[in-house]
Amino acid sequence: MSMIKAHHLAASYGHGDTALKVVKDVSFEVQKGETFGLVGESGCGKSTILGALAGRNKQWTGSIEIDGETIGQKRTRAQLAKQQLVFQDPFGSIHPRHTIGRTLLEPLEIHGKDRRQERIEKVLTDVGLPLNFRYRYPHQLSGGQRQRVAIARALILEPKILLLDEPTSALDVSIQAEILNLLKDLRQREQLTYILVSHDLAVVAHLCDRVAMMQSGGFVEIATRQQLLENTVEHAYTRILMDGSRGYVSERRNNKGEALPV
Amino acid sequence: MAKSGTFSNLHDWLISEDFTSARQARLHTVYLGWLSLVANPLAFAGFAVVLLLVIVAAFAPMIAIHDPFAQDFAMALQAPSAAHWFGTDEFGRDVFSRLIYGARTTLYITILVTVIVAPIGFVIGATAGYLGGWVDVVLMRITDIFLSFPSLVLALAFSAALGPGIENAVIAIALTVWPPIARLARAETLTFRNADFVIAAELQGAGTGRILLRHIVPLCAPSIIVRLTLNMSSIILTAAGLGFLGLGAQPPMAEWGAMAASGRQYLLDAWWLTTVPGIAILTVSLAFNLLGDGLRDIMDPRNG
Amino acid sequence: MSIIQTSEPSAPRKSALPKAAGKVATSFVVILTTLLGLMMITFTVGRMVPADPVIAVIGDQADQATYDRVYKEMGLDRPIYVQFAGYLSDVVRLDFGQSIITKQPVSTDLARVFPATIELATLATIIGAGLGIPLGVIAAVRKGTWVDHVARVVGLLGYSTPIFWLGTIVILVFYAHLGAIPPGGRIYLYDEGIVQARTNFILIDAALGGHWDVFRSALHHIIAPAVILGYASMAYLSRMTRSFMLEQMRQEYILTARAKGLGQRPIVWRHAFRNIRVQLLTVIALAYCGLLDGTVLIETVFAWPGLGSYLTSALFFADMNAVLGSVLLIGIISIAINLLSDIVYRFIDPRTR
Amino acid sequence: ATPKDELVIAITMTTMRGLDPHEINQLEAAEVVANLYDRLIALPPDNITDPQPSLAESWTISEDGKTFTFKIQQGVTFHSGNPVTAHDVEWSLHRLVKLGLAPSTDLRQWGFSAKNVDELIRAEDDHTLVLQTPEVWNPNLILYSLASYSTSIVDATFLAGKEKDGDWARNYLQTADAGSGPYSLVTWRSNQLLIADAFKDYWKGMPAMKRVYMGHVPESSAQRLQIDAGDVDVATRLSSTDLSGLERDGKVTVQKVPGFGFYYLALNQKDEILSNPKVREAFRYLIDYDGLANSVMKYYGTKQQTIIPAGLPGASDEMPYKLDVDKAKQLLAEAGYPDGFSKVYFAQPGTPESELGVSLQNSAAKAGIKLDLQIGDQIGKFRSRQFELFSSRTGERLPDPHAVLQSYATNANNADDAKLSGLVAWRSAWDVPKDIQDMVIAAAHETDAEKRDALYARINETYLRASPALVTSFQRTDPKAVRHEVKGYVGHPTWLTRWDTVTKSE
Amino acid sequence: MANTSDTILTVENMSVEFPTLSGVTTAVRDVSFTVGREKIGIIGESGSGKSTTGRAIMRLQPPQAIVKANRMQFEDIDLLTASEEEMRSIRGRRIAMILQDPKYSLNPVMTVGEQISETVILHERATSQEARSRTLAMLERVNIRDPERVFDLYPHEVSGGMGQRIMISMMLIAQPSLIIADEPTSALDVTVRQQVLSILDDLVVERNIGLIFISHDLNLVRSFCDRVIIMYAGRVVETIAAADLDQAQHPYTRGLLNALPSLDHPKDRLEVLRRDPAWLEN
Ligand SMILES: Nc1ncnc2c1ncn2[C@@H]1O[C@H](COP(=O)(O)OP(=O)(O)OP(=O)(O)O)[C@@H](O)[C@H]1O
Ligand SMILES: Nc1ncnc2c1ncn2[C@@H]1O[C@H](COP(=O)(O)OP(=O)(O)OP(=O)(O)O)[C@@H](O)[C@H]1O
Ligand SMILES: [Mg+2]
Ligand SMILES: [Mg+2]
Ligand code: NI
Repeated sequence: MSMIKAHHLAASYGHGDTALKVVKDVSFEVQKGETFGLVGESGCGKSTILGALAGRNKQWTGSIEIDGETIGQKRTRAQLAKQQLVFQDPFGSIHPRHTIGRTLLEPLEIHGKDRRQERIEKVLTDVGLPLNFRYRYPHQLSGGQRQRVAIARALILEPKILLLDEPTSALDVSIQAEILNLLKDLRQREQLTYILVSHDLAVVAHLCDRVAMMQSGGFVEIATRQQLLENTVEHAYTRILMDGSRGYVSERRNNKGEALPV
Repeated sequence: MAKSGTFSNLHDWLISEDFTSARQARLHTVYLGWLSLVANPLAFAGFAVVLLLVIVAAFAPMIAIHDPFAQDFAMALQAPSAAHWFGTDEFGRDVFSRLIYGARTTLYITILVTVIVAPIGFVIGATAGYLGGWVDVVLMRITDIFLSFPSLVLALAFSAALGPGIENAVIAIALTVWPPIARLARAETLTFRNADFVIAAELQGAGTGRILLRHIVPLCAPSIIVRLTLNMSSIILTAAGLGFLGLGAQPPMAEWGAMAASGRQYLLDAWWLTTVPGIAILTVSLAFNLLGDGLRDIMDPRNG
Repeated sequence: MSIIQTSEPSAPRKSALPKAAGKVATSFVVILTTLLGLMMITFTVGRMVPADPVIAVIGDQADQATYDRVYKEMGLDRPIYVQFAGYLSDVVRLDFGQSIITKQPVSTDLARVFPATIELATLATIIGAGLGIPLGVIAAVRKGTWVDHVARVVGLLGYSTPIFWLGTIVILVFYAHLGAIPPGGRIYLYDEGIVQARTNFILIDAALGGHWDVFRSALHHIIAPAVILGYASMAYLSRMTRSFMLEQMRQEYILTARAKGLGQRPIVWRHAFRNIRVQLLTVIALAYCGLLDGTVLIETVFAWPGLGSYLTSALFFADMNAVLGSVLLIGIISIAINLLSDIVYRFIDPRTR
Repeated sequence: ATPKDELVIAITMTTMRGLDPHEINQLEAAEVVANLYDRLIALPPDNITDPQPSLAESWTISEDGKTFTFKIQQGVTFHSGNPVTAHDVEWSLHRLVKLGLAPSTDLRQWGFSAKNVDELIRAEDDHTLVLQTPEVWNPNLILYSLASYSTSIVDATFLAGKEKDGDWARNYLQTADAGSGPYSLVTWRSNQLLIADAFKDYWKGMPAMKRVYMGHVPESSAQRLQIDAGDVDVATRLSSTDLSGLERDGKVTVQKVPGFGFYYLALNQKDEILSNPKVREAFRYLIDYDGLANSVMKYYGTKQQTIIPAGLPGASDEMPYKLDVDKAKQLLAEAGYPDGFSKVYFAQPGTPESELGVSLQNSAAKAGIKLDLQIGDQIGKFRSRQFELFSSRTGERLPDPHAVLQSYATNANNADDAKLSGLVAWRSAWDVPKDIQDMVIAAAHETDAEKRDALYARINETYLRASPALVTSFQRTDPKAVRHEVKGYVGHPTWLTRWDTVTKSE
Repeated sequence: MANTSDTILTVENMSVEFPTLSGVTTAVRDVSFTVGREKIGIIGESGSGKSTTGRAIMRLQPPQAIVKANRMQFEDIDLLTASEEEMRSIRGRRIAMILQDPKYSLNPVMTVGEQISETVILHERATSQEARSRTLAMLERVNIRDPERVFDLYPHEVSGGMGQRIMISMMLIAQPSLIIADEPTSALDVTVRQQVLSILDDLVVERNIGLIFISHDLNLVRSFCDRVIIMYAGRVVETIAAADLDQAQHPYTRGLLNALPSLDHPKDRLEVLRRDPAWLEN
């Protein structure tokens, strides 16, 4: 059963002659419980796709189906609650003047949920934060802790899908590991479906079942995890990305001259 | 300095970041603000003067040593003396007492204008900034029209039109003060409009009103409060300017600007009539400026 | 890698022309609506003023028949929108009507009084910017030192001083007690009528006509009000300069410049200051418009025959044409100044080119 | 310091609106017009009730008192060089009446109108002008009127060229002169300055002051500083305090030029409370006559509680009222308002009117009357009877009791639509007792001086007892501070202060 | 391995302290290392004091910071006692610094060419003509194709990768013997990063100079540098040859390595770093 189905999805910014088509005709399906990766260089349209799925970006064409339900440009609250976005920057994604408790309470109020304190306590425990953190302000938290709060906020509405936009790229490796582990645990426990954007293929390979390589708004290849690990990807661009995530490749050592293949 | 036990306990409780309740978290922030205010001598001086103004205004009848309205031509234009600390005016009224009562007028105008202007400015600015599009265009056009008048000219025109009187002066001043607040609110809103936490709230289904009130207000509040505090100084100056031109407060009400203005007629024989209210205006206006400037450092570190 | 080798600046440049034309068109519409709004406000204000314009013309003791006739003559019997429309169509033909007080066409009056204000405001801005900007820069560079504190107090004092009061005290001290400055006005009364009015800028006219004694007298007269206004504007400009400079000095590129081995002076002036020029320009433009405010009061105190006093007396005596004309002029000037600063802004900031 | 052969006068110009002698209605402009133009007759400032020849070298009055024949001086020229003839006089007086603006009252009150003036005022030849009055009036009233600034003689030939759309050159004359007076206008910049040069062909000889400057110095303290420093020679808008100060310093003489007008408080008689005679009476006890007289009003007025100005026939120095709050309270109680009441009170801006207002507000408060004082230009509301209390001052320009009485004591029709808005009695909606009105009319027609005096004495008495709606407290004086070295600048009670008599010593 | 005979920089027991409202924070504590004609990497978590170390060497620490050390010797110069005047002549000419994000570290209102030639004019008293030709040559050296055109561009008109190359040319034009690069590529895409690094690599090797490369990317440092300094909470916990990183001894270094997801050695769960207070005791 597929949780997300995007068909001929295209998205753009701006109007009239300043309009910019950023995502050009991509189609993909994500199964329930699966993690789908999106990689590609900066500006290729990864966040835009997530935006379209989450309901943030309303200028898209094609069709989107979530949890069997076809989604339009305008969404109901219930539809919005089905998927939640986790942002890259843990410093910018939490309201700086709300306590953590307040931040977590907000979605409950919007959706008129009951048992609010109970839910907050549960979700804090789920993401591994002490309960008295709810009285703290974001500036009193480390980056990793904030990212946990961001995940908690996304989880509190009990969504089926988490859309993760580079959730660890602002974090140190040691903390990245904690978050990646947390995401793995949650996926298992809550039966969640993920779409993960990253530019680190190692991270993608760690978490994802399948990954789409993007270049200037389109998919150039969709590889399985197996392919990545076995280094059997086909597209040249994917190879560059793979080399990149292994570190620096000295050209002098390779003695190949200055230009790298594109 | 040795603190008594309870005080140092309270201090520790307030300063601790290990909160056990939301109330403690709030008090903590307030207390930190207070500490930084105390640590900033200029701002604290401003705060002290403002506090003094409030106290003087509240207890005017007890502080004033004479009836501020009692006329006695026999006592007109007396130089400062033990009986009349700041002398008497052309009607023989005690300038010190009038000054004390003038604090009420000043505070009344300042507060009333601020109370009118803050919500209007915020709502217009934040709505324009948040909604964008034609709403933004229309609202900002109106704001710009008001902004394209120098503010005193506009206040002058309106209070001339509405007629003299303190309420009219308040309206006239309010009309000139809201546009910069709206602009500020809009600019602030724009910087937060696309912040991730606002988008997160939107994606969870929060409506416009909720986002403006719950998310944007707390963020704009510091800079708007700072601006309002600084504005109080210019409100005082504008009110005084209107009083000076014969608009604003009407006799026998004591208003510093009007006092300074009418004192100008007696400048050469009774320097205190103009000088004393002038210094009062200067002091209070400076105090609000110092306070606002300090608050900016405390609440809005971006503007260094 | 070719994606990176070529940068994209040439692309937007091609379409710059039609875009610019569109921009001009929109800003034209914007200005027009602003002006219209401006006139609507002033017109309404004018109609609300309690003083009776007819009495301003005929005087207190005239009888009713006279009153009624003049009322009609002034067109006050027509519906208000007709009056407004009539006024608009006159204004479009650059006819602001006649002033009740001066019995001159308002445009003639404005041509006479406005230069006096411009002269004052310009000199004040020169004083204010000339002192305020360096002061602000120094305060920012020496942040936290005594220079900074002095600059801050001087600046805040400038913000906080009631300008009319300062003017009064200055006259009391410097004219009455010290005799160091003249009492007010642009020149001594008995120097009037010597210089031929060409531009109505008395300094320029006197210089053109070679009347150096009048020139000196005029200079002598303008100094006190200009310095007082200049002080207010200096206060503002130095505060703004300081905060702009502080913000720039925090930027990474300043670290780069220091890493290059640049000394303090080139870092401050060549790097940081260059970055605030644009903002400063906007602020100076604002300060200049703000000075038009200050002139209302300072002109009253120093009996300066400029736009400020013209407007005030027009307001108090229900001289509607004069009020509308001068407010419109002030509005146009501040729109023009802002537009100008916008244009220069585009010109000097490479990022907006 | 000012040049030796030039006169510098500091004034307040805000109310100076144009210089057309047939249109203006204001003291400062009148002083200018007085010097730009001449009139048939002159009233010497020191003997104001004694008409002297000016452009008219002589005149005769017919037996029936209705026909006045004036001989016009020969050899007098206008500034344009045109000779002054009877036709100019005829044209000027017709112009005054036909324009019908405020000052035209000076002739129209005697029955002249646009319809009859062509017939009643005629030039017989170049040097003879005949003027007939529709009714018999005391002849002095007519002669005084012909000495008023409003009957200034303008240059008809010259103005013919300046006429546009039959406007009697009104537009032109606002800012220019066409007179034969000792000075010709060089520049007038509203609210700034006025320059007039001596007319070298003036028929009395060229004035000593080659040039006169009038500067707009609105601040009393500035005027004081400037006259003190010698930057101006004459200052006319000083506060009483500054005048005292100047007098003390001894560099100037202060003239208290008497005027024929009053500082008054008008109580709207359409108001139920204010129309109660006891309430009206109470207000007379609420003015701090003595306090004001020694301070604010020291130079601006002399105490006068009766209606005929001091120095005129029938005037009395009776002062029955003084500040007496208890008495006022008692009167209010008798009237049925023991707890007082609240009213809106309009006072004119500027010194001393605003101070008078503040003072009254204060003493009224003591008697329980709460006055919401609004200082501002509210004349329009007063004219249209939309006020409760109003105070200001009047300035009548004929040195005759009739001028004041007509405005303060006649009101032929008290209806709203009668619109006799030239009269302060009508504006206050005060239905003046019939006997007073009759006496006023009779006195104006009376040609016998003694009978007239007696009549005025009676009017004065009756008026006082009528507890009038117009509370007069001070008779207006206009102070002028003149530096000692300036001689011959003599303030004129009917606003016709001349500059051609001025010389400077040292 | 580094040739110790060719030491450019020696730092002994350097500490950097920041006085704050709540007492003194020690951002860097007793750090010692040497730099030869080699590429030395500094890694560590955010806030571990990497940038502070780099800036302290150039004496570009924030004004309130207090730098203490037993010895800080750069070639013939004692950095501890050098006057500000001397430091200025060293900065940019003998020690250069490349910052993280070209978007912010170039002056937005000066042309690229102006900013590069400024260095030459400053340090070598070159005429503007000479400076221009030197600049053009340098731009060419960092693989910019059309230097004439790029010379007159403003920073916002160039891409990130190009900006970083401009930054490199600006810093290397005066031929310094030591370069401090503070995360020079972390704002860049993987693909661009490779290219910028290879240019930097070439220049360092070609001119035989020292490079301090600050980064928190373990894989990058491992493959790019010769030697690695590992910092934790302001302290150097370990210094090791890049090739031997996998054999690192310190539990912190090991922890970091194990926390890293890897394409070559996939793990189901990542190991989480367990911090030991004992690491804070030197
Ligand atoms: N609000 C917007 N308005 C206009 N253009 C936009 C907007 N947001 C993004 N873009 C443009 O759309 C393109 C794709 O942006 P997007 O954020 O989806 O890229 P990304 O793949 O997420 O990049 P990164 O890795 O840097 O996050 C970019 O060229 C960007 O400039
Ligand atoms: N101006 C300052 N005032 C006070 N403390 C500072 C200041 N600058 C840096 N610090 C402190 O010094 C420590 C080291 O900071 P530094 O910037 O050197 O870390 P870093 O290793 O470069 O981190 P990153 O990887 O995030 O760049 C931090 O704990 C920081 O809080
Ligand atoms: Mg993105
Ligand atoms: Mg760093
Ligand atoms: Ni298809």
